[in-house]
Amino acid sequence: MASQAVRGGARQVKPLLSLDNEEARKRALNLYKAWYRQLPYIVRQYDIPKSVEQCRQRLREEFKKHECLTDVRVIDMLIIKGQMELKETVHVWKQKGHIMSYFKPTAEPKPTDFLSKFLQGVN
Amino acid sequence: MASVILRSRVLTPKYLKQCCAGISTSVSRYSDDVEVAVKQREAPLIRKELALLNSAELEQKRQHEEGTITVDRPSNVSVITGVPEEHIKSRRVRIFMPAKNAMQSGTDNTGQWEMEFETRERWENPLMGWSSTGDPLSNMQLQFSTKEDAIAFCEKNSWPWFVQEEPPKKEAKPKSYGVNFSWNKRTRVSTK
Amino acid sequence: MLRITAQKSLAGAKVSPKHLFPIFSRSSTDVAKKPEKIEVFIDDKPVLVEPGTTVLQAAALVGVEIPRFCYHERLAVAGNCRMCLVEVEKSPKPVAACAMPVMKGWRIKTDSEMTRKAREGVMEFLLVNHPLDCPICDQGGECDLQDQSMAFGSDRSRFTDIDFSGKRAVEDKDIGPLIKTIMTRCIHCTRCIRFASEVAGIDDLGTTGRGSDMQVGTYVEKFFLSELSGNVIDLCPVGALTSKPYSFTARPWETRKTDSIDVLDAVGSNIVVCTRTGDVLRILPRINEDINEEWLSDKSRFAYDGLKRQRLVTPMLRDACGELKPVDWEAALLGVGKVLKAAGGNITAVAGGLADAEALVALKDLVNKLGSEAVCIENSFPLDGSGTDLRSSYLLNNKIAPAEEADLVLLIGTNPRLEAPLLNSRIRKGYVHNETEIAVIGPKIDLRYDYIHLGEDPSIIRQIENGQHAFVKKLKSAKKPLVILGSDTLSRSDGAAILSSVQSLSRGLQDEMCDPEWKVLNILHKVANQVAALDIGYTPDLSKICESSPKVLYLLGADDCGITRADLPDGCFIVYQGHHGDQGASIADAVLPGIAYTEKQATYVNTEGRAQQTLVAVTPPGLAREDWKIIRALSEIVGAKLPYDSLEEIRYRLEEVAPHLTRYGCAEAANYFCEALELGKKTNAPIDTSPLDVKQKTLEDFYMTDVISRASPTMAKCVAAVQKQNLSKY
Amino acid sequence: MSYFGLNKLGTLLNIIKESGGIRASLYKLYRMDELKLGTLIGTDKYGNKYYENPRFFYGRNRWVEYAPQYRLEYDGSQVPAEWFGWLHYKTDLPPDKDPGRPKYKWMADHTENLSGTTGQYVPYSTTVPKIEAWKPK
Amino acid sequence: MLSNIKTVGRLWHKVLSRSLQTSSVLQHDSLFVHRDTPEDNPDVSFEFTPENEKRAEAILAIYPEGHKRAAMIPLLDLAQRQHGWLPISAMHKVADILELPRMRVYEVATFYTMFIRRPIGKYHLQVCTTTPCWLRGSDDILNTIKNKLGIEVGGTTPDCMFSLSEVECLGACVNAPMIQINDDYYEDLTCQDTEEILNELKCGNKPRAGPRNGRFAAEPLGEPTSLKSEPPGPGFGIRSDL
Repeated sequence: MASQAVRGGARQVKPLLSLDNEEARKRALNLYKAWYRQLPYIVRQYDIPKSVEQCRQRLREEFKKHECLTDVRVIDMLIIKGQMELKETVHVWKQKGHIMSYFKPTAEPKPTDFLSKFLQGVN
Repeated sequence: MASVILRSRVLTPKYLKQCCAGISTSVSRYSDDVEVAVKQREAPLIRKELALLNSAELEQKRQHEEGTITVDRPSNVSVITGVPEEHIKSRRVRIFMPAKNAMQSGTDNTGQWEMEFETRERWENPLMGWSSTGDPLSNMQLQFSTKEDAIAFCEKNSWPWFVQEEPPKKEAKPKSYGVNFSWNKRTRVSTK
Repeated sequence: MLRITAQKSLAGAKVSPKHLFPIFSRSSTDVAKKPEKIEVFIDDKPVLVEPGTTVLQAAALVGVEIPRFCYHERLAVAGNCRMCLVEVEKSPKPVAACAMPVMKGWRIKTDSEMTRKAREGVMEFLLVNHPLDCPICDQGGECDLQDQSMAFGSDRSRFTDIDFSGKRAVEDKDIGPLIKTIMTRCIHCTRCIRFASEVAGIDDLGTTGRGSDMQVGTYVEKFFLSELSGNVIDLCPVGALTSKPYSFTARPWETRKTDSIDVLDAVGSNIVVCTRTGDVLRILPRINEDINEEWLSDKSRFAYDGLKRQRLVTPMLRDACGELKPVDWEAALLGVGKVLKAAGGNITAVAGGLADAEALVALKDLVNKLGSEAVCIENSFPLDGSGTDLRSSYLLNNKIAPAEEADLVLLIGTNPRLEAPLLNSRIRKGYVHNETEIAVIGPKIDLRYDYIHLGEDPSIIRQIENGQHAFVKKLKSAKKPLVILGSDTLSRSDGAAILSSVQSLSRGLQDEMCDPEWKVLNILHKVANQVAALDIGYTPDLSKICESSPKVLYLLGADDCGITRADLPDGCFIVYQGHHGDQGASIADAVLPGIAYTEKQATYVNTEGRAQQTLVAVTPPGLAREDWKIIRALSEIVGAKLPYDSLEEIRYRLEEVAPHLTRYGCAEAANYFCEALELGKKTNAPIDTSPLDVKQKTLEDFYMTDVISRASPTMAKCVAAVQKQNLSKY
Repeated sequence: MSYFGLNKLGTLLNIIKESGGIRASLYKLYRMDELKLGTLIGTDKYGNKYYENPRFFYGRNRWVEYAPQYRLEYDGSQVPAEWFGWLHYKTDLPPDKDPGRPKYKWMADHTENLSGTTGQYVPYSTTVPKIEAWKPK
Repeated sequence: MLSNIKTVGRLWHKVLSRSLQTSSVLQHDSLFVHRDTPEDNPDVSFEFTPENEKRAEAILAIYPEGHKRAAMIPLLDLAQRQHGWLPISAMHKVADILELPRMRVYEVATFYTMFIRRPIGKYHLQVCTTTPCWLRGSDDILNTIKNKLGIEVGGTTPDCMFSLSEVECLGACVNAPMIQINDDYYEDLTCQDTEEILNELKCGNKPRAGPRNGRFAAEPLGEPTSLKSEPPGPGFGIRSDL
């Protein structure tokens, strides 16, 4: 297997929203706060079988997942997407199932260790 | 996207505050109206807020004004492409140069680089015997003009890749109709 | 006017001796300096070419593709289809680009009015007698005639002769179980004839009749049987010659094409596997100038239907009644694991020729972890002398491609025509184009070229080595001699002696070589992954297995080793891991279903030491799993967990063992020729007097040599066809 | 009498009597959640009994009493097609009294819905297997 | 009425022929693949006679080394002269002599129509029916032969003496009409001449070849019509004032 090359070189690019990491961070925090504030209403409006605390847990997870990102534009794009999601949720353009799909209640966990993967015949 | 940027640029702090109160995440940013600056014919006045900055700060400032930013490493867009996570981490991309079809003499569709995912999750549908697949990427066919482009694309999408180097090319020997009839060579093996 | 011509001719006569002299000297001494390149213009693009280059080749240099039917770059120029007509400026008539050498300053127009008209006219003539049966033609979708008539043909027909004379119709020929002929579609490009006589060396095809009665065929009722016959299917630009097993199966655009490597011989030809719905529909060659050019042997091309028969699809264990019963993986692994644990290191593993490098390294690691060193391959090899420690004594050191440049080839105890048809085609290429001389020590066999038969006695090798044989003179005078030693010879009891003798013989020649890249000594293997097994450290001493009385015998795809129950001590537990039910599985106590080469991404090393990888084309059948994964899972059950979980990790391990195994596409050259020779000299064993022999002598022996081809009905038909042909009078 | 609801009592007693005693009535009540009085119109070959009582309003005046061997495991699919028609007012003639009802030898027997049992339909592959497995000798 | 029936008949014929075959066959009358027959199969042995062996050697000696395969046509011709026609075993023999693959010989033998690959009569009557001969009455000649021998074009008499074929121009237009019998040209024929020739051949004699109307060769019949006077000397026809 060829080694995965890492190529550097600074480039000038057009920003999406933020001009630097600091600004992106602020935006991310803002988005987080907006979601956070909205959660009690979401739980009530959609009548989901989750508590506000569980939802907050999930929200944190979702943000922590992209903790390591450094590219401003990628962060921006995620913020834009998160904002869109938020808007859809707030305006009740979504349905209960859409909200519940954040929790993936029905997804069966895939095997992770070699032997069970082997026995089940998955990659 | 441009409109977003422009709008954020003309927003005054006052507006911004109001936005923040809502669900917007836009934050205030420091910038002059670039268009005015561009149209200015005369030499710009020395701005005292710039005069005291060091070079790094100045560069950042300049970028702010130009509306560009510096990215110092190749971006990784895998988190925003919407490709499922398991199809990012566990796939192997083969970057290769398609060979000429042995059945035909044409050479179209060769000479460029392509990428291809490994075959997985294909099965025969039990009802009709047609093929089914659980692999959303299996039909992705992308062509690149260079190997480096293909690699950069895979890197950008965080797919593990490997390159199948192009097969060696043979130097074409001049062919001659005459050897068919040479009297002392074995090339005269055929009637044609 | 007359006067001018006369003056010219006189002047010409005057200067001609001077001019002729260099030409004469060049042709006689053959050491002329490289001629200057000449400039020509293709569609106003200048290009510098060597003198003698044809218009078509010159155009290809600037990326202009001239349509053609009869011209093929690996065959002689025929110039009979006329499709490649192009306009040359100031020439009143279009010229045939494939046969016409360019002259200095020519301006060639490949897209002018005249050229287009010429092409359209030629196309019209071709189509007058071509049936309109594209919808039922197997070539449809990959037909040169179809494509070129779209690109260059007229958009309407002037053919109104259907009531008077109609279209020409030719009766179909029966030329064997592999090639289907629909001769009415033939456009007489004669590519198949040229292939048969130039590459395959079988002059069975030809044209009979003349004018509109001309037809391509064998004239008499005779099969076109060659180990390379399938290639005429690829060569045929129309649907006159199509694949019989593939007929009416699929259209080219329906199939999924996966680049892969052939494993049915040791050449490692590059192939394209065409699949649909988990079904290998056909196998085509993929161009690789270093290995198979664009040919493929019939076994590699047509044995794929063996992948669908006799497959092991579920693990099996022998029950109390002594019958193999299907079980699930858990039970099978536990069953085998228990026995492996109980064996306490008294384990022997035998790997077959189709086992991939990943499985080989995993098995070796497992067996070593369990405390045994007994891992071996099916074919025995001399262990004396340098044995298999130095790669130079088991590789085709000079590679496959340069074989066509050799001017003298000495074949010792090998039949390259059947063991490695594509190497043989290279030797034949040299024979035809390079006036190569070939000599054979071994049985008299049909190689499809003339050779000097030196005899069957192995002592001839010694004689040549000592310079006593008359042939030595020729060997010494050769500029690029090649000695190819067959692996059949090495499995003889005196293999070590023969090897050391050949080594010293080659050394003698090598020392006189001016080109250090040219390697005289070459070993030709018969099975795909023998070299990888030897590289990884498998030992070739099968005979010791029975002596060591192992408690567990682990067969990794080993079906041809000839071990039976009777050879083994009582209570020896045999585990067979592989993809086909053959000898190995029938004697096994536990069967673990592995997968075949079309179903896995795996590493194979060909006889020249070139690592290449196959890619997954179809999903494994039933419960079959990748071979290295089975061993890895087993290791966890046994409690000797192997430290690799993914393909990347096991490839990393491969790289640790032998770095060249993961350098795909590169042939790692061997060295230490002298050291191998020195070690070999120490043995100093005598050579037997029994004559040299090869296992595959006639074409009949070619088709069914391994588990896949033995399971293939097409290959069985081929054998039947050869037998039928042998009874024929023609 | 009716003033005291005694006629209802009488009806109840009648129902109990028709049902075969208190024990049987209680079992019936337990099994079917109701006790109704009706005329037995017919019995199909599985032992289901079909009743009619025009006293009830249309839509509830025909009912089936499933054969006792079903116990509590009865369901609608156990009613054969001919009785289904009568039960749903497609015809007023009970099947055994209907002269026009076709009876052919080839007509298949009624089967109840077997879902959830071992006899249920399981989809199977209709394609020819492409891989021929090795059979040990 | 009659014409109606005729029309119907013609239509019917058209329908019938249409249903059997959509296109007429305009193919050569000989096959270009080999079929084993009792007379022509590889088991029929063919050897050159001793004198023909010598001839073959002489033929081979003409061609230089590397061009021996050029002797193929003369050798095939020799074989055909010896055997009367060219059986497949003769082709094999020639291939063996020239050390060539048999297919290369088949190719040549099928290319030339004068190599006859099936049994043929002792005398091969080849009637030229190309335009000059046709204008001069080759049809009559052909009919005479047909009637006399009772065979059609392409046929052979039951006693294997005569085979009849129609050929294109044999290059003797000036002596039209003509027929070629084996190697000889019989020219300036009338129907009567043709019958005479056939009769003589039947008797086993060899009729005199050449023109039948008294000409020696292609000279004008009777006396010359041009170039009769002395050739004019230099200056002939030049203007006197020059």
